[in-house]
Amino acid sequence: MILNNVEVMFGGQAGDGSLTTGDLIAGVFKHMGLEVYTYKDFPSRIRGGHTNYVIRAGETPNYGMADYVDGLVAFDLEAVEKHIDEIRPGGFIIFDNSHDTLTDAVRRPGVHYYEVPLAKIAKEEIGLELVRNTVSLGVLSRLIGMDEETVFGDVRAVYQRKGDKVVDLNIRAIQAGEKYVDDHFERPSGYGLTKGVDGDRLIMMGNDAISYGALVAGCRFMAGYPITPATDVLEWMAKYAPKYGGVVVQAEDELSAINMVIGASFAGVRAMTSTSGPGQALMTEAIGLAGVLEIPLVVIECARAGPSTGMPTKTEQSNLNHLIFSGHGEIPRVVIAPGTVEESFYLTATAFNIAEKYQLPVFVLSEQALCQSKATLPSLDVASVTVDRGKLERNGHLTFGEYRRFAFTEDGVSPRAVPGTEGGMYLAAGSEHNDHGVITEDARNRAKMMEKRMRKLETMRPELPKANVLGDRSARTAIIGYGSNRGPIAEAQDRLALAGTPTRFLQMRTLWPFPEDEVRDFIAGADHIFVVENNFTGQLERLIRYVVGPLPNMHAVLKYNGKPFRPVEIIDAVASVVAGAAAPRPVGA
Amino acid sequence: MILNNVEVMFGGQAGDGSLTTGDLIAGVFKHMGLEVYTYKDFPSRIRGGHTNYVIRAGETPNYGMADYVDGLVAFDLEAVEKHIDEIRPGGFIIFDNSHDTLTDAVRRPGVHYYEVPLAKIAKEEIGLELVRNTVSLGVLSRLIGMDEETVFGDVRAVYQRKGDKVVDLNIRAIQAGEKYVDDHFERPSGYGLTKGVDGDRLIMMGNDAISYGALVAGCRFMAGYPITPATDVLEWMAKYAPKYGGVVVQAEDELSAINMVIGASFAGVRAMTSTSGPGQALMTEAIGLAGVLEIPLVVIECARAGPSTGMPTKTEQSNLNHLIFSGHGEIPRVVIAPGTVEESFYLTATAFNIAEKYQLPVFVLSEQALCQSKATLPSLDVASVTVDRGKLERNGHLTFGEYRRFAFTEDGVSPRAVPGTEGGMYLAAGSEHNDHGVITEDARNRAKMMEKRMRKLETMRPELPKANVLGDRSARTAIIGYGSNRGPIAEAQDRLALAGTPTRFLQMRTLWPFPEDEVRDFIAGADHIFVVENNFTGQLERLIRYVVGPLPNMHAVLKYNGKPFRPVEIIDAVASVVAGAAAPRPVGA
Amino acid sequence: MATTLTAKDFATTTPSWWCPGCGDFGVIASLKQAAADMGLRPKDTAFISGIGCSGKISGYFHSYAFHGVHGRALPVATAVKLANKDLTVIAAGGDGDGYAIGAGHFMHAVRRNPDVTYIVMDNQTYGLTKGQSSPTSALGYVTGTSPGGNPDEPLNGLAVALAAGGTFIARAFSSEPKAMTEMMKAAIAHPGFAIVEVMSPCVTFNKINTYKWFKENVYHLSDLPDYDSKNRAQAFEVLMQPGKIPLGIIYTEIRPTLESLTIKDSPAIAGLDIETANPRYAAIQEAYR
Amino acid sequence: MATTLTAKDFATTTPSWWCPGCGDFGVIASLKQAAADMGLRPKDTAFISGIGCSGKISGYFHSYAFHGVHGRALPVATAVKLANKDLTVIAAGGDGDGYAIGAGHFMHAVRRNPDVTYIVMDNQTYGLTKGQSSPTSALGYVTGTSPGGNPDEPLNGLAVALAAGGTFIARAFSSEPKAMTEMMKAAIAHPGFAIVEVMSPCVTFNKINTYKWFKENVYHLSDLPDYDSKNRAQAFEVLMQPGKIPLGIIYTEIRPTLESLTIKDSPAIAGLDIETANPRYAAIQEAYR
Ligand SMILES: Cc1ncc(C[n+]2csc(CCOP(=O)(O)OP(=O)(O)O)c2C)c(N)n1
Ligand SMILES: Cc1ncc(C[n+]2csc(CCOP(=O)(O)OP(=O)(O)O)c2C)c(N)n1
Ligand code: SF4
Ligand code: SF4
Ligand SMILES: [Mg+2]
Ligand SMILES: [Mg+2]
Repeated sequence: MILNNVEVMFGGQAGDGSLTTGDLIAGVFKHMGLEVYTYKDFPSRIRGGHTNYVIRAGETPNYGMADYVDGLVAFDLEAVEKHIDEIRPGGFIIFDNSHDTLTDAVRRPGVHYYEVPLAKIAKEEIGLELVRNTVSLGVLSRLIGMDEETVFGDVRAVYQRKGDKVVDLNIRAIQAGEKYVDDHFERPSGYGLTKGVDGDRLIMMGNDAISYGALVAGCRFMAGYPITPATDVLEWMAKYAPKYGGVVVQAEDELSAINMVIGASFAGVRAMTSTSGPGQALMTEAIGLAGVLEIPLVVIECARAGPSTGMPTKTEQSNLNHLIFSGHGEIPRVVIAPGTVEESFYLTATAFNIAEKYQLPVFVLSEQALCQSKATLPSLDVASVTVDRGKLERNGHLTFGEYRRFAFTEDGVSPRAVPGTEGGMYLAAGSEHNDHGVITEDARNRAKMMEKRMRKLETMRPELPKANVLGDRSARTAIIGYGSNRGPIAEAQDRLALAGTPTRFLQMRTLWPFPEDEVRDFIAGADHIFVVENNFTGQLERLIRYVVGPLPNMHAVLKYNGKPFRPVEIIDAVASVVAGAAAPRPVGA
Repeated sequence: MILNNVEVMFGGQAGDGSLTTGDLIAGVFKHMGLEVYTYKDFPSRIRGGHTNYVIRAGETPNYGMADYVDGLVAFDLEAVEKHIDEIRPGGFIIFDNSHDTLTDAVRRPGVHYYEVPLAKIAKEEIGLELVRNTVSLGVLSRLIGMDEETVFGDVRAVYQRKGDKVVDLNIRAIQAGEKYVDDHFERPSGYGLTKGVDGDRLIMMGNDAISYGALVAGCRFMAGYPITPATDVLEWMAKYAPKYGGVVVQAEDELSAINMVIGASFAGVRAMTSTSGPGQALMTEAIGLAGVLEIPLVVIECARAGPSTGMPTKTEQSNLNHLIFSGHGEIPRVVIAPGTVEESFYLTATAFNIAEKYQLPVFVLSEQALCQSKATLPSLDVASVTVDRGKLERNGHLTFGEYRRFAFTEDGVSPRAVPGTEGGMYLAAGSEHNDHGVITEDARNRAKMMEKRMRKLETMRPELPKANVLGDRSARTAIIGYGSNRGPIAEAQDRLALAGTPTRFLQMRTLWPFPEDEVRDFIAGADHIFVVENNFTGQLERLIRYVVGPLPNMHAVLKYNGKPFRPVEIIDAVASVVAGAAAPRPVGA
Repeated sequence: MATTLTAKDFATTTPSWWCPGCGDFGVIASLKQAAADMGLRPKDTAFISGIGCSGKISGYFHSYAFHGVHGRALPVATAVKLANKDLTVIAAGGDGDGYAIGAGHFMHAVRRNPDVTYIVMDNQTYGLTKGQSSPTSALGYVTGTSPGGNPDEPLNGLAVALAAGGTFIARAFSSEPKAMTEMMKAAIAHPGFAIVEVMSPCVTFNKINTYKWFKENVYHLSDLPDYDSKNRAQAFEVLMQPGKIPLGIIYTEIRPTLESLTIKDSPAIAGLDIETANPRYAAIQEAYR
Repeated sequence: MATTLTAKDFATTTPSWWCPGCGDFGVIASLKQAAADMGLRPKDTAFISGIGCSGKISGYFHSYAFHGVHGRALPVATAVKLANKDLTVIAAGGDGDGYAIGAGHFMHAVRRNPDVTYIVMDNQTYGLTKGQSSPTSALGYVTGTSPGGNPDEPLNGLAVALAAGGTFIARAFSSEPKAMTEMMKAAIAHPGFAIVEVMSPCVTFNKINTYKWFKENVYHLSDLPDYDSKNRAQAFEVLMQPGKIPLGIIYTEIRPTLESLTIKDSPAIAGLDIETANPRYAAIQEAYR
């Protein structure tokens, strides 16, 4: 009997409301005191097309999906067909047999099938087919033993604003589901939940945490252009920024958005944009401008599966090369990557300080599996967030002629005046310029200016977010990864250790300037090094090679089919090599 | 006495016509049977501002500038001030003292100063101050002993279309210059020229050769947007393509240009664009589209000094990272780089075959010091250029339903139908698709499609342009470089050898897919490896590191002040390390 | 092959990804009918679309279809026409695709006047990204990115096209299929750049500009006794009139197409034989001796 | 500090990179005069320019000057105004910068109506890249990229602005400094997006549209007895009239600015104190319990 540890999947058609129910269940789990992680797998369309929503709950935090699904709530046959092989032996399927019927092809020994006419019940007993999701919640609740009080409480909370009729409708839907279970099945012995205390915790999406972090860090200008999976940030800021005196602009495209951000920052406001691959590509030229103008700005990159339009709603980590190496000419830039929802808040706040102290673009890199996933986390310590604006000359009084916007300094950072400041007038030019900002093509000045700008990459190093080292630091097997892979890797570690293969894991949080020492120290003495990432070419592994060379014992563990890793996939990859395989196979290929 | 080997520099203000005279002199040298290389160093403005034009002539080909200037023709004091220290000891300066006078600050022992009132002579004796350039040509011609007949012949040829009056004017200007020398100085013993046979040769700019190569390769559609130093290609094609049934479009921006090229190629026409850094940055998104649509196209990148607007008329090799790594998601792409004007022709033609055979974007990478430099070369063998369109299904008859535009094949290349072909109708979608072209987010198909596309990078390897290996293959000192650095490196090699340091030089011509074996084999057994490039971060050296690791004996020789290398700078860098220095200093910093 | 095709022959087997009731269904239906009525051939038709719910339309039209990146349908379509002037080239996209990110290309396609038909499927919102405001959204339109109401004056795409030198400017309503089909036929027949802006409601996100709303706010130019679609001033007047939305062919004019001015009467470029080297190539280098 | 400034106080020490006789000299002269006459302060003025010969102008105007990338002056200027609404924000650029690569931003700045003055220095060519055709080049204009003559209908930027909802549309001629100065003052004073298109000849490359040519082809709206700059139809008529080039204030209208609709009357964002944490921050997370 697996207690307080369950992964539920809702599978149906896009736009059928299973997202709401999924969120509701995630809330219930949290309020029962469990740690929750959710993953949305939907198509790039609004209505129809198979979609599924995974909600995972456990007693300890999981930042990713488990190896298998315990219970699938399937609203149609397609959902069963697509996911039958992800069901854990001993797991179960709640199948809506109102319209479809189960085929032999989807029968597996050891899987329990609970056939319930969800839609029929919803329609006939409640009078509204739409609430079949809520009926299924009742069924599920009864089967895995959710706390009824919590369920009803959350249903009320969620539907309240839609009026008592709707609340009542949904309560009755749940009861109908529960009753159906009581009348037809006995509860499976497999699963159980106990109600604990919720405690001082939150549940939010990575994108919520990023936005919240930006607001608290003093971001008061955002310009962006909608794009999945980054739109959430634009919408969050549009809702909150004005309440704090800020403004949010939906630009006509990303070229405009990034140039607006540059303009706002030039004028002295902490500014950012959020985008994903295609938009990021369009921002390439302007990022170079920000670099040479030494304008601070933060770009939130919510990566998705490319190339081109690719698979807009799927996860991938194939944008790292672009963030680091794109653009003509060379500028200093920073790329940091949170690995959890909690880190998404704190690292975004940090990004603004780095951007302003070193006057350059900072990318906060996330991906669909993290930025659009909800997870439980301790309440955020907003008071701990400090704002350091660096060498900002605001409303001071500078002496025109003496003031040098691009003064050659030891740390490479020059005093930054903003409009309104007496005596600070200067020309911010994307053409090469001297320390006063005057355009010049003098060769000696050019060399000095390049060195000054690039020097910042070195002087900032002590302040960059350090990596997290998880697991057994003395283990001979080393794993490196970042972002959403923190979850599955950490989980794989525990089980590898139990199986006799202890591991150490470097969860990188600064990806550029590349933390050479951090990586070199970490891999020292490892028998095997695994670099786990969601892309085809092993972009992170390539960066590591640059520092340490092509090590025979370093392997990229790659997955590029649009789905995040499940722990077992990492375990198998590691085990295969430890057992003597030359290299791990790409996952899901 | 230095025979048949001279580097002349014309120094004045932009737009004063010294370019015409420079070209004229380059022609004269060629027609005297000498090998010529020219380098234009002008500011990013139309009139005014110091500009200079270097013309180098010798008995053997030189693909770059010498260590020093032999003779400077200075139209103002600024020109002398800027370049006095580039004059070879024993060299000379022809100074126009009509308006400025020489200061002590610019006097150097061992430099001969010929003060000639060029403007005054032009105005008073010829009646047109504008022809002072031609007067200076007369002076120079006499001083270094140009063949008078050739000079007059070329002057006639050049000014012909402007009418006899203009021709006569310029002839008289030359005679006036010659006479002034005869009356005031005796010819310097230092230099001499003998007339040889011109032979079956040409003199053209890198950009001319690129354009010519494209036309001969069957390029019949070009869309571009003006940008220095790439505009020449757009203008060349605009002039010639229509004569061969093609069309050239000046687009409203680079986003439009690259999408037009994709459209034309989709329709079955060999198409290209040319641009430089800023425009290249704007094309990033569409390049990804071409990759996933498997549309062949050629992009000419004429690199200039970035970042951002940077120094638009100066040379740099800081765009390599961008060409290889930019864009979200991963696509196969090719980057090839000619090292001479002659190679610019042949490699551009090759680029079109690679693009069509493997159905992907191919970048031809050049830079200002090569693409806007004129050089002598053997006549081009247009007949040797073959057109291989690969798996192109044109006007054939395909069976709709059976035909698979993106069929999974062993070499990764699928049959390509173009509009007008019966039965070949398909959807070219930037979203992930199956072999028929139908959009799908199926995970297994996705993985297979990624592998199919990326496989092309491997199957094409045998056909990619091989590197040139120059010098002594068994030498212990190895040098690696590409593009315009072929000249100065090769020249440095000769002198290093004479000085007792034989070297081997790998002039890379394919930069992506990275020729790992080529590089690994080349550096094997070298005591020192020098990677010579015009950028700050050592972009090529980084790529090599990725393959072979951070070798203690590998050094990047970098120059990032907007000027091309002179041989002595490479010699000094190599010598310093061979003599025990830990690393070479950046040049000109 | 003179077999006459029906609308069905322009259908693909791909199931649509649109929501039930989406205005875009009317657009594809009319387009297929127009193609059939005009005797177009799938093999000789190129259909270029942008990104958005609307952009998915190219997948549902049997032809050489192209679903490129967001906002760039017109550069692609212009080039396809130049590359093979024998093709019938149709482009389509949403109000965001065409008037936001694609605004610059739109203006320039209009002035270049290639023989391309451009269908703007206007639902006054960003459908595929879940209902943000678009360039044609009403002032005050409340969305996730404009919770305080859209502060931007809606863009009058057709008026802009008129000012930029448009030669065929029309507007249809997706629940008037017959009229729309006729308009598309006229647009495809027009020798030059023809714009058909279709009011195509987004039933999922746009709760303001619904079918009902349109029915109440549109009128037909055919009902104006002395409306002359050759009169630019009159066209400007009806387009700028606040509130009322005119349907029908608003303005037409004939001027030389981009192809006629560039390629002139030489053959379609895509048909050229480039495999055999041209004897005139060698002569070019004589200029560089 | 109430000391009154003169035009000279808006000059920088940087020598100009323009060719002798370039029309752009007139533009900077008028702009400095206008700034002085209006009592602007360099410290409270932001001047944003694009890329081109024209784009160099920001280096010659003493202020917080910004010389960004090609075609993006308006997004930058719009954001500067939103970030600090107390600043006087002026943007400038060429016909290529504003009407080619910047065309989309132009249209959207017009409809958003931020209080920004935009000067388009129109020489009907690409100066800095040595004389290719620009969006405003005449049909048939022969250049390096159009040896067969420019095939594209010239773009009527001001007409487009009118159709896109422009609130201040004017045209000046750089050899009429006084009129230009007055127009710039009116534009800067206009509460909203004000466009001043200046005919600014390129003496080096454009041998067609010379000072002489302009003198022969322009006329002054002030000479039309009953011209009403509040009448949009009339404005459209004079703008679309072929051949004759109207000078003067062509159209004006007052509608809410972007700032007034977004920031409303809250203080300038750039002035906010973000260093001290807002006590209301913590409450936000209550929604996520
Ligand atoms: C460069 C880029 N930016 C943003 C997006 C995300 N995106 C997809 S469709 C779309 C706009 C959809 O609106 P519209 O063009 O009106 O089409 P609709 O869905 O309303 O039919 C956006 C912003 C993208 N795909 N590419
Ligand atoms: C992205 C990009 N593309 C192209 C260029 C090259 N470029 C510089 S200025 C210019 C156009 C100049 O024309 P215009 O805007 O009319 O200004 P003018 O020089 O005529 O005043 C171009 C294409 C660039 N700097 N950036
Ligand atoms: S979201 Fe709107 S536009 Fe998109 S398919 Fe659904 S109804 Fe149509
Ligand atoms: S090239 Fe033309 S636009 Fe540029 S500065 Fe010279 S005259 Fe002025
Ligand atoms: Mg829309
Ligand atoms: Mg211009």
